[in-house]
Amino acid sequence: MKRENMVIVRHKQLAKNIYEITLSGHLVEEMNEPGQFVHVKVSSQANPLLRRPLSLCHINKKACECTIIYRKEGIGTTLLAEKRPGETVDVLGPLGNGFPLDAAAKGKRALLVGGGIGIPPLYELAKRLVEKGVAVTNVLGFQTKETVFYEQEFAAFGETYVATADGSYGAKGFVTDVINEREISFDVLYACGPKPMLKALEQAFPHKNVYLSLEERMGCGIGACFACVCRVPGSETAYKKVCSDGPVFKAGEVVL
Amino acid sequence: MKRENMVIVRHKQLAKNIYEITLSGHLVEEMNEPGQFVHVKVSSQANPLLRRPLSLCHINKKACECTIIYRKEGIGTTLLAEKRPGETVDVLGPLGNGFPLDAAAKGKRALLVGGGIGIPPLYELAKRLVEKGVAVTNVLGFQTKETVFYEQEFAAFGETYVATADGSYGAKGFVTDVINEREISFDVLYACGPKPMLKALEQAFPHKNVYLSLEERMGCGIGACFACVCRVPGSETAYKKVCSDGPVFKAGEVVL
Amino acid sequence: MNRLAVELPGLSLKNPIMPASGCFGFGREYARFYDLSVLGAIMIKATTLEPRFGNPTPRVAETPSGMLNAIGLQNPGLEKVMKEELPWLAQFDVPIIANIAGSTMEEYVEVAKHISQAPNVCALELNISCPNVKKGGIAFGTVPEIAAELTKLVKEVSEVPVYVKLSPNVTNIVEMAKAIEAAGADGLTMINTLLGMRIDVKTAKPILANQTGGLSGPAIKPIAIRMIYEVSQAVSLPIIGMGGIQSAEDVIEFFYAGASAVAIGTANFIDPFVCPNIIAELPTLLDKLGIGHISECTGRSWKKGERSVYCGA
Amino acid sequence: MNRLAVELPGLSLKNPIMPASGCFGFGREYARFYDLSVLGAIMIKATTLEPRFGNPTPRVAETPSGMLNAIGLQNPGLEKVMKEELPWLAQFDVPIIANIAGSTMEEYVEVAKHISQAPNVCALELNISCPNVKKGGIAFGTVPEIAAELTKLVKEVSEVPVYVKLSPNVTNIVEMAKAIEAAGADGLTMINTLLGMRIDVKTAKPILANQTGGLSGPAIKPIAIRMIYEVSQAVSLPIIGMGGIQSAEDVIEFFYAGASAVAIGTANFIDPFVCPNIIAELPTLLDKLGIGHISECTGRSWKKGERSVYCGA
Ligand SMILES: Cc1cc2nc3c(=O)[nH]c(=O)nc-3n(C[C@H](O)[C@H](O)[C@H](O)COP(=O)(O)OP(=O)(O)OC[C@H]3O[C@@H](n4cnc5c(N)ncnc54)[C@H](O)[C@@H]3O)c2cc1C
Ligand SMILES: Cc1cc2nc3c(=O)[nH]c(=O)nc-3n(C[C@H](O)[C@H](O)[C@H](O)COP(=O)(O)OP(=O)(O)OC[C@H]3O[C@@H](n4cnc5c(N)ncnc54)[C@H](O)[C@@H]3O)c2cc1C
Ligand SMILES: Cc1cc2nc3c(=O)[nH]c(=O)nc-3n(C[C@H](O)[C@H](O)[C@H](O)COP(=O)(O)O)c2cc1C
Ligand SMILES: Cc1cc2nc3c(=O)[nH]c(=O)nc-3n(C[C@H](O)[C@H](O)[C@H](O)COP(=O)(O)O)c2cc1C
Ligand code: FES
Ligand code: FES
Repeated sequence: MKRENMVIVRHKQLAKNIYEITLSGHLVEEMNEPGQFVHVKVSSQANPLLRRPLSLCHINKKACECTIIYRKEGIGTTLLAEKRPGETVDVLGPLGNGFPLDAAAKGKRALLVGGGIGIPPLYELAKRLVEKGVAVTNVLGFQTKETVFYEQEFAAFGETYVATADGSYGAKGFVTDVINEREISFDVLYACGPKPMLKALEQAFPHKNVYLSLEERMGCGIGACFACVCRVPGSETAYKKVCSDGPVFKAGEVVL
Repeated sequence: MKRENMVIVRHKQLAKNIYEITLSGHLVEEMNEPGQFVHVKVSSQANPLLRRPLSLCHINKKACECTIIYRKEGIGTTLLAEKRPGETVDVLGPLGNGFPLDAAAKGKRALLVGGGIGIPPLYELAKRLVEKGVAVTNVLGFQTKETVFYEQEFAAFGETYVATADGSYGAKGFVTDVINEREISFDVLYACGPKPMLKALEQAFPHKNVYLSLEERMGCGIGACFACVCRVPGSETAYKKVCSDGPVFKAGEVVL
Repeated sequence: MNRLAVELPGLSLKNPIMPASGCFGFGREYARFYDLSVLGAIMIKATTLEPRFGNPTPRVAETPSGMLNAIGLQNPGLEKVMKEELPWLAQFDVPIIANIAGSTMEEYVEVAKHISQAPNVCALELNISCPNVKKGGIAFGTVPEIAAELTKLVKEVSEVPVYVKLSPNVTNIVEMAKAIEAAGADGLTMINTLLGMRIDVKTAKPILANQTGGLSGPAIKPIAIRMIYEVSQAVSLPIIGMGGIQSAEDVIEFFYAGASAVAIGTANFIDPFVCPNIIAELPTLLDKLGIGHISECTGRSWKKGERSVYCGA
Repeated sequence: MNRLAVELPGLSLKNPIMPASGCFGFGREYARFYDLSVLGAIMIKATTLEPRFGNPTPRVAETPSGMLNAIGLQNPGLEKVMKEELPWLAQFDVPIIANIAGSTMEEYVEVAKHISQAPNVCALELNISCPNVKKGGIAFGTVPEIAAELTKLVKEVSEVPVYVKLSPNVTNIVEMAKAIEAAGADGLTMINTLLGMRIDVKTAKPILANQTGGLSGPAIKPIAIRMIYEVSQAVSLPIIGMGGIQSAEDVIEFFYAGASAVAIGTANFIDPFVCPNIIAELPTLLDKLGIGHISECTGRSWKKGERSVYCGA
């Protein structure tokens, strides 16, 4: 966990409002787990004030580079999208606990389910699982055709299904529809995406080994401010922090 | 008076904390009087919030370019100093009333007195006066050697004296010392610089034709907010606005 | 149907966007940039009985996402405003809201009586942030009883509806609003500036010659939104909202909080075209949000069972 | 001579820089970045009698140069703080200021009595911005009489000096400060957050689940400076200033206004190293300003005849 002004080495648009940025710096040496995130300050000024949590999509230790994929949304990501290679961004990280690779033994099958801008962290995860000898199936959900990205990149690691909510590309519907229709079987499920998707997955597979990556608005990103807590089932006061206990939790560990 | 995102064509450091920036755009077509200024927004964000008043130093109508010289001071000019050629800055202008060229007839002698960052607008003035056949003497005051700029540029238009407060370059002392010691004679005096300098000049030449360019903290820069007013001698309520009635006033017109 | 037209007491506005008092002078400077008739209304600079020079300079200082001002109510005085400024503004097809100020109740009443008779003045806006010289310098706008009394007196003489401009420098803004409503005001405008200060690190002295000043700009927007949210649920007067508005999105946020129209102050200094630009952008934004008429937005953040449908990306 | 050392009731600080309550947890997270012994002091997260979960999420929202929070005083409760957090902090050479909160006077008193006995707690900080459940939810910190009564009760039981943290959401901050001084407080800390709100333009709903929240960060700095400037001239209690501090220059500005030490809140989230960095930068800045000891800066903006000499460029 360090702070560094990382240098932008590549920056390109992948799809409508979706950008891929590659950063170089010593911070990469600290990056280990797929599913961890970094906290990025896009401006040296007080506006926007806070850092932005963004997941690591690809960690390239050899080149000392990491890649992040983000959606241009509000002021922070809009300013980020304007940055050019050679400029720096102030990065704090890596933060949080990622997806447990141990949960899937060699020879087993993992199902990776991503929704929209929750997809990026699954890329590094897929890579690591395949390296380890785990078979990977990917189900990627998007709103619409224009926002689809990384289909090929995921296909390189295993069977990959794409669904769009409006049916403009791939299967029409949600990721859960695809899993049901295709009767996809798996030993471990890893997912990242909007809360309704995570809830649906948790309910659909109550007896499976399921890991979910959560999002929450953050202050500090390191566990100090109590902005990002979620409840623990069956307790009035127990809690977990998404930033430092998560963002990845085992299904059932916290209340979605 | 227009608003335009002008393109930075050149940007370089001239002396310690002193920068020269050249901007290109249609706004140049509107720029006529030496001593006018522009109101510059250095960031697209709300911080810094306000525009910064900066004087026109050189107007090049042919090339559709104008040059500004500024001192890196606070947040606004520090951000400006980071901008690179090709980027744009949001400029409102030209604003205010400049130095009256009419006040100096052909064949007469004008004395131009500048203090520190008040020197830049005198450059366009010197150029215009010389073009018109007015003889020009320049007295430029700086804090110290490291901050001296444009001595050669002014020397191209006429006799040029430099004074530094600490004596590290040129004459030691203030511009008024130089004028007295050298017994410089003139028909019209034009000056821009810190208020104490302007006051000293006003007092030194009560019977001469003297024009002074004032500085004041500004809100709107166009006369709407009443931030930049100064008093008119002999009245309790009469006032002039530096931004729209000035920044250049005849000595005695307003209370310094 | 004009999707932006709104009706408020005394004011039939073609759109709900108007420059805020003190940030637009009497319109002359901005008329060089665009036709003032595009505006919903204009809130002119505070007018007092006699001309005032105001405070010594520096009168403005910048702060993070905000600015401080201590203009000190500089204005040419009632007579000149009546004779020169208002007639000049009459050339535009735009209602004028006259902001009035004073050091005594009598001064407010005197100004209100006369200025409300000007043909293009459609409403008054009482700036009650001024210190009351007779009550030991306590601002009219910080004591509900005083604000209510002033409202009553002005209502008695005014020919046009009276809006009272609330100061945010109070413990309980709802209490203020209720007292003013009970006193017969026709509407509220809020918020005025927050009292702030900046000190020069080099000189150790306050930057403003007046030492303290009024904080405006985006920095105060969350405070304005909170106060409008609270007040709009507690009174039934229409609210003209202001405080840090810079964009069409900000305008919608103020409506959602409970405003029925908005005023734009500081942003005029940053972009002289901000008002016409926002007016032009609003219809597109309403489309994106799936909203037919802007007045449907008023109070949507607290009205139960109503949710806007976002059709954007 | 240590140019940064300051003495305050109960607190011998090696420097006047401390993290503000609620922005530093109980120090564990920041201890991973640097040795907490470099800090002047640490203001720990508000402690209540029982553990509290706090408000539903989202609990933070961003605003121009500021942030809103509605954490809702989440904390592990007195017992756990006494048994786990304070003993853990004892490994560092740094005095602890225990921020305490409650819903009733009795709760404050109970927490104060026990927590002030912890060996490394050198002072208490009463967070009186909490709503008082027995007085209909009115914040303790908005009524001088209630704040004074609370101060008195806590003073009676506390083993260490008591600092009271002022809420800026009041009409008259000086009146509050005077009442608290008269009640026997040893010092003031100011300011807590301003009540604000943000509404999501897409959903028309407040972004915070709690709807309103506390505004902190650079946006509120001018308000903090103004209030410290006013209060420091009216009372003789030392003031620990806070509100938007981000740099060594900001620290000096707070001292000039009247502070004797400062706390840094939101800026920790932006740069976890902000406190040690500022501590390291202060001596150079003092040199530049020609100031020997930082305590000479306190109140310089209003002390007559004193002016700092700027020797910079
Ligand atoms: C652990 C984690 C990992 C994430 N990984 C990615 C990623 O890889 N790619 C990506 O595009 N997005 C990711 N997000 C979401 C991303 O943080 C937000 O889209 C981003 O902060 C929006 O910033 P903005 O300035 O553009 O939007 P604004 O709406 O202007 O942001 C305003 C404030 O709200 C916060 N905020 C807004 N949306 C979210 C959100 N969905 N989650 C958390 N905070 C939010 C911002 O951080 C900021 O403080 C992640 C979020 C979390 C919590
Ligand atoms: C008519 C006019 C012409 C000027 N021409 C030049 C020029 O050609 N070159 C140059 O370097 N400077 C010039 N100045 C001064 C220049 O405007 C300030 O140096 C600049 O605004 C400082 O901004 P900052 O963000 O760096 O400083 P900060 O101190 O961070 O600025 C904070 C605020 O104070 C205002 N401010 C600070 N110093 C001044 C000042 N001296 N005058 C007016 N406002 C100030 C800023 O505009 C801003 O609103 C001129 C000023 C005026 C009024
Ligand atoms: C320079 C300046 C002058 C102002 N003068 C007045 C005034 O004369 N009367 C008044 O009621 N409000 C005055 N205000 C307050 C504004 O009308 C408005 O309420 C406040 O600035 C908040 O809006 P904003 O953030 O959009 O500027 C003034 C504000 C500024 C910045
Ligand atoms: C996330 C967060 C939590 C806070 N929690 C507390 C608290 O528990 N007790 C308290 O007295 N103040 C609390 N505060 C207020 C800060 O201590 C401080 O007074 C305020 O944020 C202003 O300082 P800043 O602008 O440097 O953050 C909190 C502030 C933030 C941002
Ligand atoms: S974001 Fe601060 S605790 Fe998680
Ligand atoms: S800066 Fe607004 S009137 Fe001059």
